[in-house]
Amino acid sequence: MKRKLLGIVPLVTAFMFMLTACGAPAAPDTPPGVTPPAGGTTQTELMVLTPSLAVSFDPIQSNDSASAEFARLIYSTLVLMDYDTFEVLPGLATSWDLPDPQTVNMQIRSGVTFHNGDPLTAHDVAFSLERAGASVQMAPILGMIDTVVAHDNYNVTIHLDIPFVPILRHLSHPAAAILPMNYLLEVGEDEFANAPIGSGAFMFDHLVIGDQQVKVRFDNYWGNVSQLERITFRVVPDPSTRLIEVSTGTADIAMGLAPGDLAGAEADPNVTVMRRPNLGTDFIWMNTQRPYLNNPLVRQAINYAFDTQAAIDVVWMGAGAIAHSPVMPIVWGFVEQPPFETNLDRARELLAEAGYPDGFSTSIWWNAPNVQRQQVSEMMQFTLAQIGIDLSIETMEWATYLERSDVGEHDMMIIGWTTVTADIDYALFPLLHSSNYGPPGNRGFWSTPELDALLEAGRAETDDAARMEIYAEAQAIIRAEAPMLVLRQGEILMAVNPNLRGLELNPNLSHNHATIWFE
Amino acid sequence: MDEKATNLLDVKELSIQFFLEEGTVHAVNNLSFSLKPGETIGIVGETGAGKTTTALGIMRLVQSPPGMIVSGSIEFEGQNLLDISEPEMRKVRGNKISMIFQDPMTSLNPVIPVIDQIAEVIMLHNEGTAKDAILKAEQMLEKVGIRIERAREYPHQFSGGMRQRVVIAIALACNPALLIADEPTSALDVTIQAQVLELMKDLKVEFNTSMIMITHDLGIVADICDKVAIMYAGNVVELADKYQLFRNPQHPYTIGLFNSIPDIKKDEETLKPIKGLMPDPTNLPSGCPFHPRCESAMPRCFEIVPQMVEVSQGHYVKCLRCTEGSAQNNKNEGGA
Amino acid sequence: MDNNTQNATVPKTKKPKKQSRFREVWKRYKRSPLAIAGLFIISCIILLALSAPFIAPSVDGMPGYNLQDWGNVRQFPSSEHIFGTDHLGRDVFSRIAHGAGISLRVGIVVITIGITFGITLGSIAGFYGGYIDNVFMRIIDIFLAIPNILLAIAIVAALEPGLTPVMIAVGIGAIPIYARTVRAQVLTYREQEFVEAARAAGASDFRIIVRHILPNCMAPVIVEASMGMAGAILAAAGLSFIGLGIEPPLPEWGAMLSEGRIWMLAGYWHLTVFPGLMIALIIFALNMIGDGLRDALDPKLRSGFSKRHFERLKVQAAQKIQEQSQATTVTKEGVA
Amino acid sequence: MHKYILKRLVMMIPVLLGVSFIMFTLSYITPGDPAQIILGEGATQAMIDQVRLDLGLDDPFLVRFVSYVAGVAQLDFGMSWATQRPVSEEIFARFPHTMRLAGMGIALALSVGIPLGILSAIKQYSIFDMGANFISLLGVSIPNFWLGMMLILFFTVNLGWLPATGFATPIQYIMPTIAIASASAAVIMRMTRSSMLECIRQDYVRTARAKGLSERTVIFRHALKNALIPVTTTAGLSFGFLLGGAVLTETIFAIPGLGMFMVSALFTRDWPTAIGGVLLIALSFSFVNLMVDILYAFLDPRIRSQYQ
Repeated sequence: MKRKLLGIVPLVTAFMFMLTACGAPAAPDTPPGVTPPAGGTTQTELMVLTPSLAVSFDPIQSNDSASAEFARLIYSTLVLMDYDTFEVLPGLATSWDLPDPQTVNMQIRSGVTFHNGDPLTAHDVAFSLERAGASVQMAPILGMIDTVVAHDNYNVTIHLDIPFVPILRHLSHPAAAILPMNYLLEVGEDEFANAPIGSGAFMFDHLVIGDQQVKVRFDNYWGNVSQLERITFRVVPDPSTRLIEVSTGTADIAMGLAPGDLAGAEADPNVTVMRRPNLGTDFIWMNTQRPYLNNPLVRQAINYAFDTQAAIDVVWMGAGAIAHSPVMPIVWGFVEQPPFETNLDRARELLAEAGYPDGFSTSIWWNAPNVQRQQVSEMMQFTLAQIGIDLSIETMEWATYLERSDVGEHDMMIIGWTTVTADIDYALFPLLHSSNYGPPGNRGFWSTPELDALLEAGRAETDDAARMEIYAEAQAIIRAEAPMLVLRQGEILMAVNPNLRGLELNPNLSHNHATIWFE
Repeated sequence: MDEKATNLLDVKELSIQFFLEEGTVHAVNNLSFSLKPGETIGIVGETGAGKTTTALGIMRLVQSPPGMIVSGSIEFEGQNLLDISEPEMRKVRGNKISMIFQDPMTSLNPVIPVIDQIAEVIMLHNEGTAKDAILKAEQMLEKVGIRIERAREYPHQFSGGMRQRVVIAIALACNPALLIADEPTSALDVTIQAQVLELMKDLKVEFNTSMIMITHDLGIVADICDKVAIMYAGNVVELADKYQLFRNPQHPYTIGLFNSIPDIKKDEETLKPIKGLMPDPTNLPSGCPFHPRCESAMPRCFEIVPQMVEVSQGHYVKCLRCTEGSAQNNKNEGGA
Repeated sequence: MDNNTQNATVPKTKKPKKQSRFREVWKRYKRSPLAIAGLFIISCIILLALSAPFIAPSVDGMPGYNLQDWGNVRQFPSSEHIFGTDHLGRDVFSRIAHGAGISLRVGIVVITIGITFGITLGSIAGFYGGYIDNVFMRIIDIFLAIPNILLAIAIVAALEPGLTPVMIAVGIGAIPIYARTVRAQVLTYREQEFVEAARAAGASDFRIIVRHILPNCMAPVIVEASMGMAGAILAAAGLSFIGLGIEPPLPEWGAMLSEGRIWMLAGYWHLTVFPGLMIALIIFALNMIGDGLRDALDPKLRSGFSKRHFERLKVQAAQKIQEQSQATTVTKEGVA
Repeated sequence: MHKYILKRLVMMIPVLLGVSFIMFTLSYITPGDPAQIILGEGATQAMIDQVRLDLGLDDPFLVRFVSYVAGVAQLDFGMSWATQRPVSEEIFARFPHTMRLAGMGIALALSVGIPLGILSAIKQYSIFDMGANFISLLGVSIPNFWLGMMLILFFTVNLGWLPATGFATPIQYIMPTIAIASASAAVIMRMTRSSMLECIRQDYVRTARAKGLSERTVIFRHALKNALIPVTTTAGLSFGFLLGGAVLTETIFAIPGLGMFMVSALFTRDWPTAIGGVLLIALSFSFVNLMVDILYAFLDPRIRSQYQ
């Protein structure tokens, strides 16, 4: 989870990019319900405005969402995911099987070439995956890959360190992109990151550092060749100005619309607003090893006190949806939990029951310059004052935020998480397993042996129904212990040119621009 | 009346005031004097007596705001300079009347080569090309004793005396009828002073220029002037032929001035400086402005402003005691 | 020096009595309408800061600037909320009122840091000179080579976001300017007679600096301080604006601007217009006070009085002259 | 003159050393582990130790500083902690935007400030003078970031005339240039006015008038040339101010320049980038000051002969 260069301007969508392990390309085939015209598109160049450019073009160097989005167009992965059904679809691999939870056999598509004309083979796959598996940055996603053996040009076997059933979904992550082994070894890693070559729908053209990055169509792409010839990503850090540029016609897509601009954008005839609930969530960790917050009754009281719907309305202008669990409804394994209905009296009762009828003092952290988190802190301060809790607000920047919360110096902190793999394991294991205290994700420092056991069993269970049961039990425990206050399920907000067609929003925040055409 | 016709310059009842926040400064009050062609008048007075303001008044260069010529007339070659338009006045300045300022260190533009500063005034008032003007300027430089090789140098490369020579060259470049020299040597070393004065005297004769020599140095007056006007608090208090004045000063202030000059032949004890200070020009005393410092002041001096009286042929004095007969005047005769 | 106004009048220098000096400065200060306006605006802002707890009192321990009303967010100005409400439904006017105190505090803390260290370093460097001074000037050069705002951002980055680090950072950034001003002043005073006298009387260096030199250096420091306070508030607002000085829920004006900015393009102009206006107003007022103080403390640099004032004086003078001339005619007749 | 320039260039070295020392010290006292910053969230202790070793983060302060300076001497500013790309590449890619913004800002400030300053000096005490003075006070007082926002509010949101962001086409230059230049224009105007007033009162101006020159010639040939000398210093200082002001202006108008980049670098504590950027700005500021001094010599023969 790499921090993002946030820019100075409070980015409204910062939460989306903060804790985002990014997604895989959707199926290269034409998305359902969209048919490009026979005569082709009226516009062949696409201008995308983004809060920031890819941090690195090497898919394993950085897992910010801009890098992932770049990687998705330039490279290909073995498998793809359908984000409506969360089914794993063939990509470079045409078929696969899992003889046991620690092994995957795959057959590689033939006739695929890289942008430089080299054929893509199983040796490239073995090289790329082993490299990704050893990557420090990608350890949470692909670190379980132990060795990869290429049997011939088109057959590989992936061996894992641990039993890990969700591996296929993880392989759809762009970090698992297949790179041209010979080219990379020849030019070295640094040069590869400057002039990347992949087998994706677009080829890297050029970069203007800090400003824009241009890709051109790859005509020998193994999937459907895009109708677009050129895709430019340009940096405009301020969300409102991104919107204005789309409205005035100088750009086609404004990524990450500011909630504050939502109403205006929806009323603007020159702009189409696209929305879709995503796999991200915003929540408040309550450090369960700190005084007061170590009491589950207190944590429940705070959950009852805070009006999350008001927060969604005031802070996010209604974008997103109420969520009662860190597991988003669209994630595989989700089981609905009873909500904490906002009720100050109930909160006071619980506090009294916990032994703090007169409240106490505690603190909440937020990271500048994330304005949404700032606003939530202020609302929380205002709310808790009403049940006698004196909440102080502490501001710090991202690196310190992580560093100090890694060692549990915080009481409460606001953070986000995106379950990019759309599998419940990735939603719960990093956040709530006791082996992941601190840096890997468990900043609530809460866990019980029973939850640990359930989470370990869940990732090794090959039978879907049995797996589902394990996770239902886990989610019930989390609801009862309330180590976190879930603020909402995130929502993708994007302003696009009204003539733009064929863009399917991906809940993991990385969208496939190759399928776009213009009417 | 005949006399008037032959005058080059006739200043009458000139009053100049400055309107400052501290109050109105009466810098020059009802000042009158005249000058014939080729004649040199010395204007003598303490610092703040209004000498420079008078000179600037004649040039119509009193800074406004805050200064203003409030009344009077300045007739030059039969024309009242206060009536003509500014463009017409510009044709007079530097051409018919030019001025030499006190401090040569600051009166030249530091960023323009000296030759250009001379040529500029020639170009302005004469027909001819820039080349002609430069040539003429070089002649002027030679005349004031500066080698032509130094023509393109800047003022800071010259000494004070040399700079004043350049200023003189500028002033005389257009052969003016009247030259106003405002303490032209007071900022210079004594030896240089003598050289510059000598140069001015020579050039004055050569160009047949009338001159107003403003100074506080009676020695210079004796050396160079034909007539003398003594100024006090914006007034001419005594105006006479040089010899008359030196021989027979009338006004108590003039007498005081002479007394404050050390005379090597006389005993030191006879040195009698004038007591007190120049009055605050924003708040001049009533009656005769000199009365607070005047040793022979009478009660009437506190009330009545004295008028100019001709005590003898061409010798004018502004003192109540002089208006009341010559008997009293004679008393002071020995004092001179 | 030979300015014709100064030639005509030498304003009297009064004895440096403390009371009269203050009165004199005030007399000159109040002549500038802009300076008076500046003082008036600052007084209003101070009054606003003092009355904030009454304008917007706290409710149930929640300060008046943080009374949220989630059902009533981003209301445009109305009779109920004259500046509207912000994104959390808080009254913008209440926040601005409470913010006044913060801005004033920021300004005061920053100049206190700047002046304390600036005076100490500047007077040491200026007084001892030589090697110390050389080193000091080189360090100042280094600091001045980094644009102030970048230096401040770097310092805040090394600390933590928040109002206190911002004040420290801006204060550190201000030190070189004060130090340089003080040094230049001390340099001019350290060789003067009164310092020599004090030294001869056996005063210690510390005593000489503190008792004899510094009091004489204060005029430019005071001017620098009022301008510097404006600069400090501006810099702090800038840092808050980019998110470094934000300490929610404190209503610092720069922070309010930053929080309101995301609503600007959605048309909620009141969230950016009012805090920005207040920042501009306080800086404007402080600059006007600084200008006025500079003119009042140093009449040489006076930016001048109004044309109207000049015209009025002119009219008065004209009347006076008329009266005088009538009076003289009368006396003349009387004498005759 | 050449010798002087060379001497001045050499004199820049200690200043730049000092700047890097200050910035390096700030980076050193910053709490937080650079390795953590480089690796981001999720780094294990082993990974952190490896990075610390690779970057020599456990070396003493002076050793690190000296090796940094040695690198800078070869134009190697190190690697960005955020992007893992060479800092020099990152900052030089963005620097032209900042220079263009500051350059256009100073051009506008001079072309507005000097004529207004002259006019209000020669019309001292007039309504125009008072108005210009008042406006210049406003110019100094209005925060440029707020002015930028108000310009956007008016010209983009209300009127829809100008694009809110970018700095590529002439129409995009308008608002950022105005926003960044306003304060400098005001400062330059005030300086020109007071310097002009000072010069108008000088004896040589009176000499020029006594020559019978027209007021226009007196002002433009005699007073202005002298009056501009102190204005060049102000302009040089303003340029430094503009380089700093670029930070906020670039933010508001989304100009991909060095200022905005450095702020985000400092926000993320990407110190190598921040130090490199500050050094580059300090260097260009020093260069501008050197140029101002050379211009000084060009304008003022007294200074010129000092150098010779």
